[in-house]
Amino acid sequence: MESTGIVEKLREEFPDDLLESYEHLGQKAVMVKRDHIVEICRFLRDECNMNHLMCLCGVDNSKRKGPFFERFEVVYQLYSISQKQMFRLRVQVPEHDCSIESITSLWIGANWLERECYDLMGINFNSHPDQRRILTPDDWEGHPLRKEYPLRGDTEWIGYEELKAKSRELGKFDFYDNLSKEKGGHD
Amino acid sequence: MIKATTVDIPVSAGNEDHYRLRMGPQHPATHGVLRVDLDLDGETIMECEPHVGYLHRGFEKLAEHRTYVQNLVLTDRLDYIAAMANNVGYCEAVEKLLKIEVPLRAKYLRTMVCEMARISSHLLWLATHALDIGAMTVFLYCFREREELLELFAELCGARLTTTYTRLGGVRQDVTHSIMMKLVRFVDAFPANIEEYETLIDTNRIWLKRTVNVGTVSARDAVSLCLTGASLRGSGVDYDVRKHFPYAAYDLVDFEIPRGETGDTYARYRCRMEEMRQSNHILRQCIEQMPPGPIIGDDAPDLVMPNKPGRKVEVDTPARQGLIKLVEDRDIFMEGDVYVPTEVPKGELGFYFISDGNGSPYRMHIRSPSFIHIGALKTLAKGAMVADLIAIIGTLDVVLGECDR
Amino acid sequence: MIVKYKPKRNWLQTIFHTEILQGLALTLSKLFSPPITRQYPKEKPPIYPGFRGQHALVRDPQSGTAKCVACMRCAQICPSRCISIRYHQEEETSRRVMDSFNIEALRCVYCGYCVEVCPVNAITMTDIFEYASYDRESIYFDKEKLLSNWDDFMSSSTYDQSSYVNPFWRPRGLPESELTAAKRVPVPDDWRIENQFIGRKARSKKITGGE
Amino acid sequence: MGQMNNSGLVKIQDGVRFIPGASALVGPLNKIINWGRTGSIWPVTFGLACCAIEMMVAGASTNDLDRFGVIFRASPRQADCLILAGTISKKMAPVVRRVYDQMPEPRYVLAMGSCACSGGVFDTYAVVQGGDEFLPVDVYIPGCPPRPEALLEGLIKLQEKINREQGRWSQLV
Repeated sequence: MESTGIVEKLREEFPDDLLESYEHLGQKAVMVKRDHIVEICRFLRDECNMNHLMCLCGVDNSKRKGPFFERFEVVYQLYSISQKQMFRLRVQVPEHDCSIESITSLWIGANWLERECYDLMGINFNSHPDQRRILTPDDWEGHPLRKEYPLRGDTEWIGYEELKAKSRELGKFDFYDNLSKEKGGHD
Repeated sequence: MIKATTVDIPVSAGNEDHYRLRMGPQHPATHGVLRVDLDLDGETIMECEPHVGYLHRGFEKLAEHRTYVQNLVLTDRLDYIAAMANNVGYCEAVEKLLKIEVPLRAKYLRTMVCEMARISSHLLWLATHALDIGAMTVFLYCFREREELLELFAELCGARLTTTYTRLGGVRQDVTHSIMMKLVRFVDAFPANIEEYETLIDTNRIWLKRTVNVGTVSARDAVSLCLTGASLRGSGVDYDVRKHFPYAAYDLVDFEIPRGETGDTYARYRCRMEEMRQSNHILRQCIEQMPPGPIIGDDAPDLVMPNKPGRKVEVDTPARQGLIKLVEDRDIFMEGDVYVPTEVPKGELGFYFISDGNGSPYRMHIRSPSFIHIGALKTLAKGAMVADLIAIIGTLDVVLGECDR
Repeated sequence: MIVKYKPKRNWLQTIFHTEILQGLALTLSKLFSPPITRQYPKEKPPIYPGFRGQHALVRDPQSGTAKCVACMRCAQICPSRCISIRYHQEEETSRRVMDSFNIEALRCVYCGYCVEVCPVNAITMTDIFEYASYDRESIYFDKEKLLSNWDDFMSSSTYDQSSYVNPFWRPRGLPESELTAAKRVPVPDDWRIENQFIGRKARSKKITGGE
Repeated sequence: MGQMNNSGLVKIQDGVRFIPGASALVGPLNKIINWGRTGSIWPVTFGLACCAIEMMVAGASTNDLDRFGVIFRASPRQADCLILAGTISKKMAPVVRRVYDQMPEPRYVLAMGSCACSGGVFDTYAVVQGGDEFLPVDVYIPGCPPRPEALLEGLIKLQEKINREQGRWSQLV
């Protein structure tokens, strides 16, 4: 009951941004445009008491179809600890301008979640304080969770290639041979 | 030469007097392969930059290429200290997505193994946390009890750590009388063991000096940092998934949620000790209330799930017929998304599933508590001493397998 | 419930270090309790039925070879894709005949799915966990090695050869009639649903409910 | 007779060298040194993933590793054995190699568990498919994770291997 109230409040406050609202398996969700995501999140946090950010993740929509689907999607899962209700925001992000406003100003904990989303899905977060790769190495190519990225990766990471070359090089080294050479030199 | 280990970290304000210290990934006190870059002024931490990803294994990508049943095996390796709790969390999520009913006995069994996992995880936390701070004896005592629990897991499902115990719609194996007798003995003896640990460290002045007022986080900050589990409850926020979204049989047993007031390392330590007592209490209730009945539901899918709905698989055994009926009668693979949180020993473990009607998830996102807790390390460690960093990492109770996924 | 915080210490306790002396007394008392260390190579750990250890192919006592019918279910369910089976179809009977059966045991995750889905109880996991080796090749099991694993296991254990795979690897939740014949071997009393463990409270509730 | 090299040793075959006329001395000395090495395998405290927990259990009270003279050292400089306990991700691999490079000779590598041996279930973009891609692994311990006793068995296997060694020290005499 309460969650529908939230949907109505949202519709009153942001009439242009709301695309669709639905309920699946008892969980309320809305699909919104990305333009005012920080304002919507602030509204939900302050006015509707949704103070706990449960989950933030990116989704690649390229292999499923829907009326409002763009290429990417960012899913925010919010929870109100005092009122015990969950609420999901799904924000569509188009491929050509793959960016969305960061919500680190509202939740400090969103910092790493957004970095992870950038790392694995390649969605840029504007005004993010420190947007770098987090799980993969800094010079990794590609974003692994995109659908076109193969499971085993398309190109080998350069750092690992270097490592294998180095270990091949070091594998040729013979400790005892070198030792005798050194000894011979001294003799 | 090799870039991953030598990437320079932005140092605060470029202060040349500050000393930069790189700790990890090979460090005995980082609980795995966490790397922390510190910017020090004397012994005070001016800036702290944790680096994760040294155990990134591509769970979420791999899950998209395996069926729901096969992915259960992956969840063992998430939080490998409490694999049972992950199994239960995963199965609860998939069951909600596929609308599978679980019989009552299976619910009780799940609650039981969850709490056993919680105790074993907290014991490991206490052991390593105490070892880092300098109390070696606690380490040896904790592993003594933990070993009993692991041997019980081995007897229950054949493996000590990576259990793969739950099944969609139930659990794999029923408990035998000998397991339950051993568990009863454990439950009776355990409170005395907790008192042993407390005798050693609870009032010990070294322990107090190392934990009181270290890594303090206020309730407001804790919520803003998205902390969960004992790290959040130590600050006094009353949030436990077991009470807020009762899963398994948690709404049928009676237990309390311990929480602290001050939000420092000592309060979190007290919370976890109290949680162990509560888990023991839940275990005792599970043993007393264990109902009779089947351990897996009638509509549970077979292990070999088809990849596409309606795709006929060769029927060469009668056992297979159950599955064919299931897929045809009920549309178990429907489109939609679901987020199901569960309370694992570390905090809130959430699974976010998107199903597009195939036998494997379209997208599986794991909200892992450790990942967010390490993210909070930066805020918690700022202004602390170098030696306190070990205590703070310990008190957050992180496990890197779950953090990096 | 709010946990109790730091206990207060009076000046006498502070001077005499009572809490540290208590801890020392505890550790000293452990000196006189029996040790719990297992002397491993001499003393083996307890292994319970259903342990997921080394793989084996059950040797059929009648034919002397593997029971496998090459239904490929184990290869299909394996999460780490470590089982590979080759088979050909016989012309007249159109039965499948297994040619080769390989398990790359170093890739295996020991989940036990393969044993559970096997309709004829051909593949199984044994109690053996001590098979470390100096090279990778010797832990790549082919058919002959898997069969000899079974022989080794049977000669060293006390299990009954015909019913080892049951009851630990029986699929749960299916009624007895839907199980294949091989899986329908009777289970021990302890594992039967009529004899399952029931809690004290649940039992009394059942009695009152019956009345 | 084999061929003489600069240091006065006789090379009989690849890797085996003798001090001329000293074989009566070398045999027992080999045994003594190998015995010393087998009784003091010091691994680095280096856990990667799940197997590290079982490694800790092996070092804790129930399976006391100290009985074998195995003492975990935190610094690779003081260690002579590297236990690869867990999944090696590609980001971690250079670090593992660096730890190995810092260890003094003679050094040994144990691959513990499926992931360290061959990548295990994680056949993905981020995981090294086996520690032997960049390290010389001496003993492979299968299991996911192996029981602590299996690790002990692996260490015993390693001790046997060390016992069979000969001639590696003779250069230093």
